[in-house]
This record gives sequence, structure tokens and C-alpha cells, in this order.
Amino acid sequence: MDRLLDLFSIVAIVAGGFFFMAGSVGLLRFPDAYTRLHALTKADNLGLALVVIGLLPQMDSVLAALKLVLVWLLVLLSSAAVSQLIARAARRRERTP
Amino acid sequence: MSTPGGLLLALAVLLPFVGMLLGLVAGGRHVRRIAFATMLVGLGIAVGIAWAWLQAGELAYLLGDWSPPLGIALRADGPAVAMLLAVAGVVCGIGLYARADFDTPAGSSESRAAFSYWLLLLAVWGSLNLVFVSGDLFTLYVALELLTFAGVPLVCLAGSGETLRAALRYLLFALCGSVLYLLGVVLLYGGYGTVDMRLLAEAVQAEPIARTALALMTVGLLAKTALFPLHIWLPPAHGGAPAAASAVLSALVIKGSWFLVLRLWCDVMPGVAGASAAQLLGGLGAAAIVVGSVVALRQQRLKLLVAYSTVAQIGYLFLMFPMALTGTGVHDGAVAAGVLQAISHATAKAGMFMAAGLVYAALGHDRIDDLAGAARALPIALLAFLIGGVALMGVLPSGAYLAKKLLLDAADGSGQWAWTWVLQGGAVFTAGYVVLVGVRVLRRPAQPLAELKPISLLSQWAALGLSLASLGLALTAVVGPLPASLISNPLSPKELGNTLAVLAIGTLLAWGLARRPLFSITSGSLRGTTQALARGFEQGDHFIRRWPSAMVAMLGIAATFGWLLARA
Amino acid sequence: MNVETLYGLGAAALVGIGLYGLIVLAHPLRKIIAFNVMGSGVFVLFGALAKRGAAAGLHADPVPQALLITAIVVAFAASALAVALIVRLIESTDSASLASDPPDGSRD
Amino acid sequence: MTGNIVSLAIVLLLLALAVWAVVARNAFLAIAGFVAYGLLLSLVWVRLHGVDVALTEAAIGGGLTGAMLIGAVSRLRGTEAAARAERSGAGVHVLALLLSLGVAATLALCVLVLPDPAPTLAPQVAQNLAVTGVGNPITGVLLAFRALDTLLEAIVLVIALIGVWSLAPERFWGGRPGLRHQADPDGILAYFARLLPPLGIVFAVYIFWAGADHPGGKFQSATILAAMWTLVLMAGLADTPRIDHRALRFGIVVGPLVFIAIGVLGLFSAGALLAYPPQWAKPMIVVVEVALLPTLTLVLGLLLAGAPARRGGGA
Repeated sequence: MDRLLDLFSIVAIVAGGFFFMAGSVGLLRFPDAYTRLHALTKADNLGLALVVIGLLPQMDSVLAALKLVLVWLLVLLSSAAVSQLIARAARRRERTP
Repeated sequence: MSTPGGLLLALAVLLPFVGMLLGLVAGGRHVRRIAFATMLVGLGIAVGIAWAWLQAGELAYLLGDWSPPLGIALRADGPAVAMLLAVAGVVCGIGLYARADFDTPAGSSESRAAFSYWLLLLAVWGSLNLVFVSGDLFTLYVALELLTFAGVPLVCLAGSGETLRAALRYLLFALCGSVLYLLGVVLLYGGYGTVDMRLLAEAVQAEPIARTALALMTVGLLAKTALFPLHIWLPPAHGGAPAAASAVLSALVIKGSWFLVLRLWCDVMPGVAGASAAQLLGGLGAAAIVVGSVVALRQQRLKLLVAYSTVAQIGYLFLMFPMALTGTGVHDGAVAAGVLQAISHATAKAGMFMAAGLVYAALGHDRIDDLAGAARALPIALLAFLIGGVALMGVLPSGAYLAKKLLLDAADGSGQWAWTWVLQGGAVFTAGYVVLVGVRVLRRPAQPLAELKPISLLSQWAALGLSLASLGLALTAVVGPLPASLISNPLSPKELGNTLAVLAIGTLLAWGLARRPLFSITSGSLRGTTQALARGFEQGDHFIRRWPSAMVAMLGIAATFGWLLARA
Repeated sequence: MNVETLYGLGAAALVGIGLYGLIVLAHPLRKIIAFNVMGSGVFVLFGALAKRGAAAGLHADPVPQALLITAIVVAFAASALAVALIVRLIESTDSASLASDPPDGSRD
Repeated sequence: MTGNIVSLAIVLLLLALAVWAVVARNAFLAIAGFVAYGLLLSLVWVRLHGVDVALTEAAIGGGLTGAMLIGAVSRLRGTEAAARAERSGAGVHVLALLLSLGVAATLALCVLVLPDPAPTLAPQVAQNLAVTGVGNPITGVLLAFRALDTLLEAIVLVIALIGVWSLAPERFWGGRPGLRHQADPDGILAYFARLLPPLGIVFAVYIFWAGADHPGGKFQSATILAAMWTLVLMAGLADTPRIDHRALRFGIVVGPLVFIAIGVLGLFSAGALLAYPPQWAKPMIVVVEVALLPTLTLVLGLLLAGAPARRGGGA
């Protein structure tokens, strides 16, 4: 049974890594601030979610697992708020000549 | 093991900090009262420590009853007790002087300058006491940082742009020094598993780790002491700060890092240090005396002249190392001479900066060339300045004289005649700028001086008191542990002749190198060359006091130390 | 080549990088960043020594780690004071240069 | 074996970020690199089995220092161009490179010749930890064996704060530190600043309490509380207190004063300054940590806010 869980963890974490890579490529390739923000927040958060899900079976206690999920929620909250603020700042800079 | 008087050491460290914390809460007018109360109690503790030391010899105290290497031990031997006593005295003298300058004006409930000055003065005092008594190298790192964080805001207390720049330059350069010092502490812990000085002294051998640590720590401390060529930050910082703050910075703050160099070289790693590296330290000191004094002669403002005099006097502090470390163990007489020189400089320099501050307060300027008639207008202040200068020249009964005699004995003992010449000749450079100021202030003014602003009598007497303390320091040899035979009759032909010779050559120096001719004698071709030489010194000093060259000099000296230590 | 030596060599390189920055960078804010890089290099070296000292059931020697926490906080206080000084210097003189003006060559 | 490869990758990335932080084109890019460098550094501490140090580095090194530098870079007013003009010549660059390489090489040599049975104090700490009553050896060292260092550290922070305050213009003395941040009351920042702090406070109290036996402690929790306070200030939901406010000043000194008071108490009950009577060690340490928490939070937050820059009036 735990071999299956290990396999699941490996697959999930590799997928997470792929999404992180996708986010970074998006950061480098996309033309302007908004699309870059879009790429970063979407891809990285999904990547982190996959990594967290992959790690859940490896945790030795439920409390530790909950802490991992809490970490993911906090990153989700802060990246959402920060990306909106950066987007608003970028828009404000565009409007003022 | 904790000795009976040991607790006093911990109190000497904690009292000023408790005073600072209470002053921070009380605020307003109470800050100065709390500061003065702390000074009185602190002076009492310092005297108590000296008394306990006279009875029991070395004092020690284990904090939390944990003995090193796990816990921190506070220790005090002869030099530490002498410095504790001297710093307590100088802090009280500075407190009396600053009472008028940093008073909370009637209108406001709390003034920024007064509030900050008294708290930072107590912070400097507490961190200095910690530097003298701590037996743990990492606690000494925290003490050095405390000293820098308390000293830097003192530089820009007046808040003008130029002093802010001087304070920032001082902070950044001092931080470079302390990170190099911390690097040395880390290496020593890696190599020997402890940061306690007593245990390290037993465990340390002359191997790459100890050599690298000693080289890095020494250079870091030289940067914080502003020994030539690492004096990039001192002249603008000490010259620009308010007089009471300059007195604290010049007389007290730089003594902390110097004392650590003394501890490292003479107590912790004498075996690793070796004689050739000590010669380099002495060489840097001699260079500091020459460059500092010559550039001091070129200054147009009195406070900058006194600041450059500090650069020169720091050189004197390092002249002791070639005599202290002659490869065959540590020469105690030379160490005592170094401590005496540090104390006599602390008292005399505090007096001189206070006098310069009084001149500025009364006349509204401190341009040396326009000080004609100042002596008659401000007798006590200028007397304090000149007595401080004479004391630094090493004229009999001054502390500097006794230090010079001790060093001369040590030099004869180890046959280093070159240092004998430097010791005898060094006083001439100090005489140069003392004579220059003396002549400028004693001259009769062309037109009567403008109306003087009133200055507090207490401040003048505080300045004079400190200068006289430095002049009379040699009398302590009669009561203290030093051999009284060193004191000969001050009016004996040999002493008198020596003093007059020094004064004569000093006058010659002042005549040649000062910006404006001394007695308005028409300047001959000889003066042309000396002026060119003096300008060359000034340009060289300005080149060295640029950030990249100072940093390259710092690392260059570290590399040289590393090479000399490896070769020894 | 165990892990601690690897981090020790990395720390030595960090100190070198920070030192280079401290010498060459002209703007004081950049100097503070270089100072923090060099300081963290010293801290990583101390951390590597701590891990080398793992014994008696402890994964690392706690004494250097405790000293490190103190040193990190002291380094933060230093950076805070330096940044406050820079901001005030720029506010009052519109320049952050550390160069002091040359001695005036006026001949009397 | 794989541990080495991961560590090698981390060290190389760390060096790359350090080089970026030093040679980046302008200050903002350098600080971006430096913040990433600070966060990666906390990963290094985890691999060096220094979880307490990792927490401290992430909170103070990466977090607060990064925030402070970003705050400073926004107020540089073009002084960077002047600094670029003042760049030193190629000769200095080469000399600096050689000297820095020399120092780094010497250090590397020292690392390679470190004594093999590494000298350590771990055994003594393990032996004497029981007396201190705390489980976390680092808390034991910080608050029992080397209590003076922790006391001095709090005093260093207070002196740095006095230094920062003393830089204020005369007319603003007694006023409020830092700028008055205005934010759209129902904007995303205000929402974020209302949502996160409660969670942050709960988390900080947990880290504070866990510090006795597990990684954590007063510095790490005080930093989190200071970060939450700064977030609320930036969102304009609250304003910095006036610096002549009596309660603020008492909060700043209560930590060190209580520490010294308990130290003196130890003098009578346990025979030495800063000592704890054996069975009372843990409660005393908890009292000291509780007293230090407000002091550290206030001082770290006020250091971030900077010198007083406004009159005391206003909201």
C-alpha cells in the first residue's frame, strides 16, 4: 500500500515541479506585467498545491499534514493579494503620463 | 570562580544600562537628573572595584553561576581596573561640562538633543565597562556593536547634512570592522571550541586558524580605532559633532577597540602574535603620529585640529606593542605604559575638545587664524586647552611623560634603539600644533573682540579639571603600583632642557607647516618647500580618506599581518 | 567532502563576494546589502561549524546557533540604523555620496 | 549522496543570488535578489539542522530587512545616478577582486584545516540542560547559560531605536514615526490587513510557547508580530504612536528591566546574578520571555517605521 502512496507522491511532486517551471517560463517569456502576474500566481499556486498533496501521505501526523495545507492556504492568500496590488500599481503607472 | 568583589563588575556594566532604560521611560527633564545619579553611583562602583582589586588582586565573576566555556565570566585585572576608574572619572567630567549644553529648554517638555545625548552617554559608558570586564569574545562583539550604535548618533546630534554624512561613513566603516572581528571569533570557536579568553589563551597555538583569526580581528579593531591609514571616518565625525559629543567620541569610544587589541595581543594570543607583527603595529602608530600632527597643523578650524590630534595620539597608543611583544613573552611595563597613555589621552583630549567647544560657543566661530585675543577673553577655557596639549606632549608630571619613560625603559631592555628615537621625537609633533594654537590665541587682537556670548563657568572648570588630571597623572605613580623612581625632579636641568628642546622644534614645525606664517615673518624659500611638503601630506591624507582606498588599505594590512604572522 | 565543508567553502565565497561589494559599490544602500551578504557568509560559516559539532544526541552544537540568533538580530539593528541614516541624509542633502570635499588649496 | 547534490545546488544558487545582489544594475534589482537570497538562506539553515536559526533568518534576515530596504529604495530620489558617476576606476575593481579572493581563499583554507574531532560544547549543554527546565537546547543557551548575551541584545535594539529617533528633525520630536500610509479602506490591502493579522497573532503565540521545548522563541514570534503591525500600518488601518507616549516607552523598556530584575532576584535566591533557582528555572524563563515579547515587537516595528516624521496630531 505505501509503495502505491510513494508512487503517488512522486508523480504529484513532479507534476508540481512542472507547473513551477511553467510559471517561471511564463515570467520570462510573457510581454507585459499583467500576463506575467497571471502566469506566476496561477502556475505557482497550482504547483504548490500539487507538491503539498504529494507530501500529505509522507507526513507522520495529521497535525503536520494540516500545517502543510495551512502553508498552502497562506501562500494562496498572500499571492492573490500581492498580485492584485502589483497589477493596480502597474495600471496606475500606465495611466499617469 | 567568582571572587568576592566580582559582583561589582556586573553592576558596573548593568548600572549605566538601567539608568538609560529608566531615563528613556522618565523622559523630559528627568533624563539629565537620572544620568547624574547614575554617574555618582557608577563612580562609587568604580572606586569600589579599584579598592577590591587593591585588596584581592584579580577580580572575576561567573554570570548565572555557569563557568566557561558554557557560561560567561567577567574578569578585571590591572589594566581593566585602571580603565574602569579613568572612564568613570572622564564620564563624570563630561557630564558636568554638558550640563549647560544639553539642558531641556523651559518651553518644551522634552528636547531631542538633550534626551538623546544623556541616554547615549550612559550607553557608551555601559558598553565601555563591558569591553573592559568581559572575558568572552562574543560578548565583546556585542559590546563593540553597542559602542558603535551609541557613538554614531552622537556624531550627527546637531542634525546638519555634513554631520549626517560623517555619521553614516563612521557607521559603515565600523560595521566592516566588526564583521571582520566576528569572523575571527567564529574561526576561533571552530578551531578551539570556546570563545572564553582565558581558555583560548591556554588552547591557542601558532597555526593557520589562529593566525587568520588574529589578523582579521586586529584589522577589524584597527578600523574601529581609526589607526592611520584607516582613519577615514574620524576627522569629519569628531570635528563635526557637538563639543560634548566629540569629547565622548575621542576620549572614550575609540579606547574600547584599542583595549581589545591590547587584550588579544598581550593576553589571549601572545604566542601567535610574535615580534615582527608587533613592529608593523608600532610602525603604523609612528606613521599616524607624523601624518596626524602635520595635517593637524594645516587645519583652519580648531575642532578639526583637535580631531587630527586624536588621529596622531592614537598612534601613540600603538607605540607600546613593539616593546610589549619582543618574542620572549609580554613586557608588563610596556602594557602599563599603554594604559597610562590611553588614560592621559582620554582626560587631556576631553579637556581640549571641551575648550574648543567653549571657544566656538563664545566667539561664534573656531577659525584658528582669527583667535587673536581669545586667551584674554576666555582664560579658563584656553588654559584648559593648552594644559591638555602640554600634557599630551609628555611634559613632567603628565601621564604621557610616565608612559614615555616606561616605554623607554622597555625599549632599552629589548635594545630597540629605533623606537627610542621615535619615542623621543614623537613629542615634537604634538608640540607643533600646541604651539600653533598657543601663539594664535595669545596674540593681541588688531581690533577689540566682538561681544562674547556667555558660557557656563561649570563647563570651563570641568574642562580645566580634566586637563589638569592628565597633567598630574604621573603623581598616581607615587600611590599606585608603578615604580615611583621614574619621577625625577621636574625642574632638573635634564628635564627642563628636554622640554625646551621639544618646544623649540615644535615651534619650528609650526612655523614651517602651518598655513599662515607664525610670526608674520616674510616667508623665505625654505618655507616654500615646507609648504609644498605640508600640502603634499594634506593631499595624501585626503586620498587615503576615500572609501575605496581605505577599504583596500584595510585588507592590505590584514594580508600583511597574515604574512608577518606566518613568517614569525 | 561532507556537507559541512561544502557549506563552509560556500560561506568563504559569500564573505569574498560581500567584501568585494563593500569595496566597490559607491551607494551606501548598496554597501548595506553587501554588508548583509558578507555577514550572512560569516553566519553560514558559524552554522557549518555548529553542524560539525553535532554530538551527545544533538543534531548540531546549540551554542553557536544561539550566538547566531543574537548576531542576526544585531546585524538587523545595524542595518536599521544605517538605513535610517541614509534616508535622513538624502532628505537633508539630496545626495548619498560618502566622499568628503577636498582640502581647499587656497594659499594664504 | 543525494544530500550532497541538493546541498551543492543550494550553495551554488546561494552564491549566484549573492553575486546578483552585489552586481545588479540598480538598487531595486539588488534588493529583489537579496530578499530571494534571504529566503534561500533559511533553507540552508534547515539543512544545517538549525531550525531556530532558520526561523530567525526567514523572519528577520529575509523578511524585515528586505521590507526595510524596499522602503528605503523608494526614497532614494535619484541619488543612484550620482553614485554611479562616482564609481571607482578599473584598478580599484581589480585590486578589490584580488583582496576579496585572498580573504575568501584564506577562509576556505581555514575551513579545510578545521580539527577533525570538531570541538563542541554540545555534550556540556546536553548535560546541564535539565537544570534549566527547558527542552530546547538553544533556548537553554540563550536564557540560562549565556543570559547576558540575550539581555545585551535587547539593549542593542533599544539603543539602535534611540539612535534612529535622534535623527528626527527638531520640529517633529515627540511626533509619529514614519509616513502616514493612506490606502483605499475597502481595497485589497485593507482586506488583507484585516484577514491576516489575527492568524499571524495566533501563529506568533504558538511559536512563542513552543520555543521552550521545540524550535521557536521570543525573537521569532516578536518578528511575526512586528510584521503584522507593519502590515496594519501600511494598510492605513492604524497609525504609529507618538514617541513621547508614556505607555509606548514603558513597553520598550519593560523587557530588559524585567530581565535585570529577575537576574538580581537570582542573586539572592540562587547565589549569582542572572541565575535561576533550580526548581523555579522554567517559570522564571517564561516570565522573562513574556516580558521581552512586547519590547521586541515594539522596537522591531518602530525600527521599521523609522525616525519621527510627522507632528503628533492627526488620527
